[in-house]
Amino acid sequence: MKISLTVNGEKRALDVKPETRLLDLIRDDLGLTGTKEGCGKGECGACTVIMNNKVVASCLVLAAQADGAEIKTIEGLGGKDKLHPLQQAFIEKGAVQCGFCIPGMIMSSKKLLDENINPSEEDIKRGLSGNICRCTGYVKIVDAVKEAAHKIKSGGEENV
Amino acid sequence: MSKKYVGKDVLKVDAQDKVTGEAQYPSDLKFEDYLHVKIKRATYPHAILRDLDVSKAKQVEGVVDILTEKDYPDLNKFGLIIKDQPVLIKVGEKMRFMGDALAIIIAETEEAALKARDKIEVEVEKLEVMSNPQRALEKDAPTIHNDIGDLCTNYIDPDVGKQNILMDHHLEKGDVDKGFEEADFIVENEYQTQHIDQLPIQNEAGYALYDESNDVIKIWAASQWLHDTQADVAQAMNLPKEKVRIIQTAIGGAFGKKEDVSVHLHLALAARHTKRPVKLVYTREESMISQSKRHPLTIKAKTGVTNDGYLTAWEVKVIGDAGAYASSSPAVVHKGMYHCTGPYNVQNVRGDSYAVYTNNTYGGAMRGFGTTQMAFAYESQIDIIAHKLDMDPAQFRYQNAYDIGSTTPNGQKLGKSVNLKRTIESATDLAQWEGEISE
Amino acid sequence: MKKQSINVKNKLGTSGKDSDKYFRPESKEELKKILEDYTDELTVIAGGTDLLVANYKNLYKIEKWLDLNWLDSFKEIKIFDDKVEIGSMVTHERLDKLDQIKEHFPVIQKAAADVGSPQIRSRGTIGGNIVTSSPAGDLLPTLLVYDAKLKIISKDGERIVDANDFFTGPKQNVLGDGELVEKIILPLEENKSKGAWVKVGKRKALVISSISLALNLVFDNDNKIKDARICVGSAAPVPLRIEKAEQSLKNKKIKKVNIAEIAQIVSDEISPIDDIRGTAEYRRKVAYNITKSALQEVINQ
Amino acid sequence: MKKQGRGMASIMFGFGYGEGFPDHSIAEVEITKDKRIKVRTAGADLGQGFLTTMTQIAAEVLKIDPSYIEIVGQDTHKAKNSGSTSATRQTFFSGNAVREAAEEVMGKIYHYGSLYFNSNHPELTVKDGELYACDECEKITYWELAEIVEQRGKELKAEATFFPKTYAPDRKTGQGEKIYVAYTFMTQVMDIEVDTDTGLIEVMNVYTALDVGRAINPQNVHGQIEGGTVQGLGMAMMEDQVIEEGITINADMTNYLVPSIQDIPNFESTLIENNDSGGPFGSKGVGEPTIIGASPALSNAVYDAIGVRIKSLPITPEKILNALEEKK
Repeated sequence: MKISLTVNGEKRALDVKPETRLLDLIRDDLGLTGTKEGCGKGECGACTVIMNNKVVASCLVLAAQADGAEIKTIEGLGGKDKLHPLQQAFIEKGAVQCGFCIPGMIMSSKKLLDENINPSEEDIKRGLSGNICRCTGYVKIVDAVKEAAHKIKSGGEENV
Repeated sequence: MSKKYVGKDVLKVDAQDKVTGEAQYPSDLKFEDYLHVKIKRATYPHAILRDLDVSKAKQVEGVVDILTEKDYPDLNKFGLIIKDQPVLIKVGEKMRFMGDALAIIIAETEEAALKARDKIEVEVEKLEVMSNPQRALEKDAPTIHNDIGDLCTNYIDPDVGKQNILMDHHLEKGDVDKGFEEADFIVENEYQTQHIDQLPIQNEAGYALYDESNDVIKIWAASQWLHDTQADVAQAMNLPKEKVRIIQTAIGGAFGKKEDVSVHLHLALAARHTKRPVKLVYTREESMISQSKRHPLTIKAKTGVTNDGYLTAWEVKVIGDAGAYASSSPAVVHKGMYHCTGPYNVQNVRGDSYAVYTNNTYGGAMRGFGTTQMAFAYESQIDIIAHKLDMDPAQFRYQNAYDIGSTTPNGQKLGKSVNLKRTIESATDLAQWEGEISE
Repeated sequence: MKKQSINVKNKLGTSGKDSDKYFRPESKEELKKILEDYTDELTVIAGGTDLLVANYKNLYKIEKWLDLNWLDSFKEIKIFDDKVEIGSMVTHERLDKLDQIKEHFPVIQKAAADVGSPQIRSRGTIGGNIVTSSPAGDLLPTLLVYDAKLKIISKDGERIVDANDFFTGPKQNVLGDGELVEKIILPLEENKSKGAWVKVGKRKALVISSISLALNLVFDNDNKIKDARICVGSAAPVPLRIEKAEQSLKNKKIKKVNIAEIAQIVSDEISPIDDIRGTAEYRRKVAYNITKSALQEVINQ
Repeated sequence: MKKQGRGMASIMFGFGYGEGFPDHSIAEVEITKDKRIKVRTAGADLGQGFLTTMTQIAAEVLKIDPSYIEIVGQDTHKAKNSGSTSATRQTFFSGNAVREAAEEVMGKIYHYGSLYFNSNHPELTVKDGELYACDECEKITYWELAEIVEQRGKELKAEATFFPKTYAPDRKTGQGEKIYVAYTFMTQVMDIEVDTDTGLIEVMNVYTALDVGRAINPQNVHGQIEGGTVQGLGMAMMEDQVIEEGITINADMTNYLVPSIQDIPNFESTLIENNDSGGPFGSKGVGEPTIIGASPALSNAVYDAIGVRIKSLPITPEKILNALEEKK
């Protein structure tokens, strides 16, 4: 069946099966493999994307349910040429180890900062509570989100 | 002397690719016209495979082929240290745990592969499932591996059966009996640890491709040791090493779990068989059931102490649940034992360790490799003793702590880089620990 | 600047119009038509946070999908003088964040905030939580302590069922083929009420409860307990009201309540099992302790 | 009721395969005309920072900015054996191999540089990828030198193997001369709070002193401490793959729980740097040691808080409540 949606600002029309998950659409049909699958059951957060300004586990959303939606994935945040302040902060603060959880972690962070540019440590932890990281012990991830908030506030960098 | 780049927080060289989503983990690669691979696994933890019928499964639309042991009867077993794990279970032989592979399903779509997997018919003759190593050690316990040579030494505890002991190691340093005689009191306890999954967020996954022009199978999959995985795959398939090429991708965590062969062998077979690119991605469930675990260790620890707080003797008995296949067990269990006293001076040490086959998911490498489990035992012992002595636990540790010149339970004399005492001083400083520490 | 959220009815969307396997009605009339045509064959998807988990790698086996996400009327929250109606497609996130819920039904708000993770709260719905009917469903005890009623619709009409009568066993309920929960009706108390919510799980986030407890006490003008409701989750085949404890709380001033006695009743009345999230013995002990702490919390309010 | 407690653990870890196993790593360093320094190693970066560590070591020896270094050869057909990324061995083993190969290349830079400048080694200075015959006089870049060397039919390239010897312990007594190449030590103090109503434990603070020899990259070492400790807390408090009669009953992340971001403590850590191991620049391995202290430190803190000793892992809320009841 045909659906159309906006992914990272670009309109896309696709033919999907009813059972196609949003995650499969993003990874297989659109080739945006920055979004990862770690458990397939909404328990790890590696597949987190922003859909209509909400964080979702894209493994638990049908592609059909994203019909007409606006989706943002890690690829839509920033690239080599211009990193998003969150991406920059994750690198600087040493928040990246194996990196498999990081795209999802950054998307949850992005949503968090969209809503609250002055998050407390507790706000950050609550905002990222759906994203499991097995490497870092999360400490530097919390630091990175704080740093990104600071960069956005003080440096005039945009959180888009 | 100050260094320019060493000792500095140089940013991770691979971090940019990881924060932008550009880093390619195994399942992120994309090959034109690739096939999906799924594995049919054991249906019972300990059973003889009586019949394996893939005929109906092969009829499923989109199935390219289904490979079983019949198609490749000459494959050798694989394993990190001891080659005891079959690539595919042969009809008439045993499945030993739920991760054993029975068939490799190759299909045009994942859906076809899943449908076909459901249609494979398996008949088994059930055997006693041994989930507890204590049971596997009893003299009347059935044998899990009949064809494994006797790897035990001759120093087996006379009370236990031998048939499922994969390997034993021992320690004997100083005069342990005399050490216990010299003790003012003895503390004896049993500790138990659990099965743990390393749980890297990226499950095992990979692609393979057979290059007919030079007869080389290329595999893109994460491995903690490329050349060892290559060697294991090559020997299992009776190929020269050069015919198996493994290319590292970004690795989404490992913690010991990606030391063993996982997707590699089945992918290699499927790629050579179909001459098309093939992809296999484990589910979390499959990863947890079929790949290595941190060993549960049962540790009996007995420690002799003087009233002024010095250790006179230490004895341990360690039983490790190796699960169905050896993997790193021959090394893990005794490495735990070798660290049995922790970083403390003890002149007299005795230890016995046994790695025991069971029908559980096999134990393998995980961060700490046996010493993590052992530390739970020795540091509990130390804490119990300090409380019995009514002594500050930090002081008790400090006065027994290793220094230059100490010898380990293995009799290794430590000549340099023994900074344990400084770690005790610094950690207690950081924590504003009450109580003074002195020699 | 923040972007405005895009309306889900964005005309860009076309799905469901060209498939005989996936239906997404946009009105109750369309819904009725689909229910008439396909009653027995439909698998209903709301937020998907349970359905897609339960059918992981088996989604292709689902014959026909009925997606409720385009039914805007199912997403409404309506406030009347004597009741609040919450559409079954209202997400946990909205329950957590809406002031009206916090004001009138603080226990529901707290439970909604404790559901899974931001990713689950943004998609998972109150109706989905109800229909999945897990004894561990976070919202269920809280609905029962507010005396919720469920409006159930089908092609043949509609009926109202007491939430307390809805659940019949683990993942079992009174819904027949082709029946849907349309809304949850919560009566508004005239009198003052105080409540508490306790969720015990083995980690702080993304966890299924080992045991949970919702408490709601309604006070009369003399500050006596007029109505008491205690409901325990993950401690019986269904979310379980502890009526014996409720009776013994009634008509008492809160300070006169023998907390230990109530706690003991709760601990005795539940029928927990051993599972991966806790032993029965553990659940009984904790039920006792959290009943005490919940009552204490209400006393301190 | 919430009860506070404090526990401590000191641990050691003999790293490398040891025990006489032929443990070695081969690395190659090459300066190429295209302004790259290629470090060829098959070592796997699991996230801990292997590639970065090797980059820093090569940059340090070759006195050049790390941005010029490129790690290549993550392929069985492009690099020789570097051994596994396990046993906490890569910084020590591949680090030494890369250091030695880089030193060999540095030797060649001096050798060919002295031919080029027609001077002797002591007169040469190397800085930021350039070779000087004297201050303020003629200089040549590595890349120019690589070109000149190539014209001579040679390469600015070297391979090195680090292959330290250990000895197999006797299987009956475990005794041996040198079983492991070196040992890493660590002490941790942990503050916790036990909820005696639910048996749940909250870890408040972890104080760590880690004996690292020398931290090649302090930020990454702290990352190991935090990551290892949190993984260790998972083992201590919640992780348990339950296998009943051979069947795993919790083979998913819904029922096999690892710590979430809301379960982590505050960290304060110190690195003990004595520069005294046989590793590159005096460093030693830290990957595995950082997980080892968590479960005993937590268990000891539980004893301190509520006076009960749990001898099996994980220390679940059930075990806490049962032990409290038994104690009564």
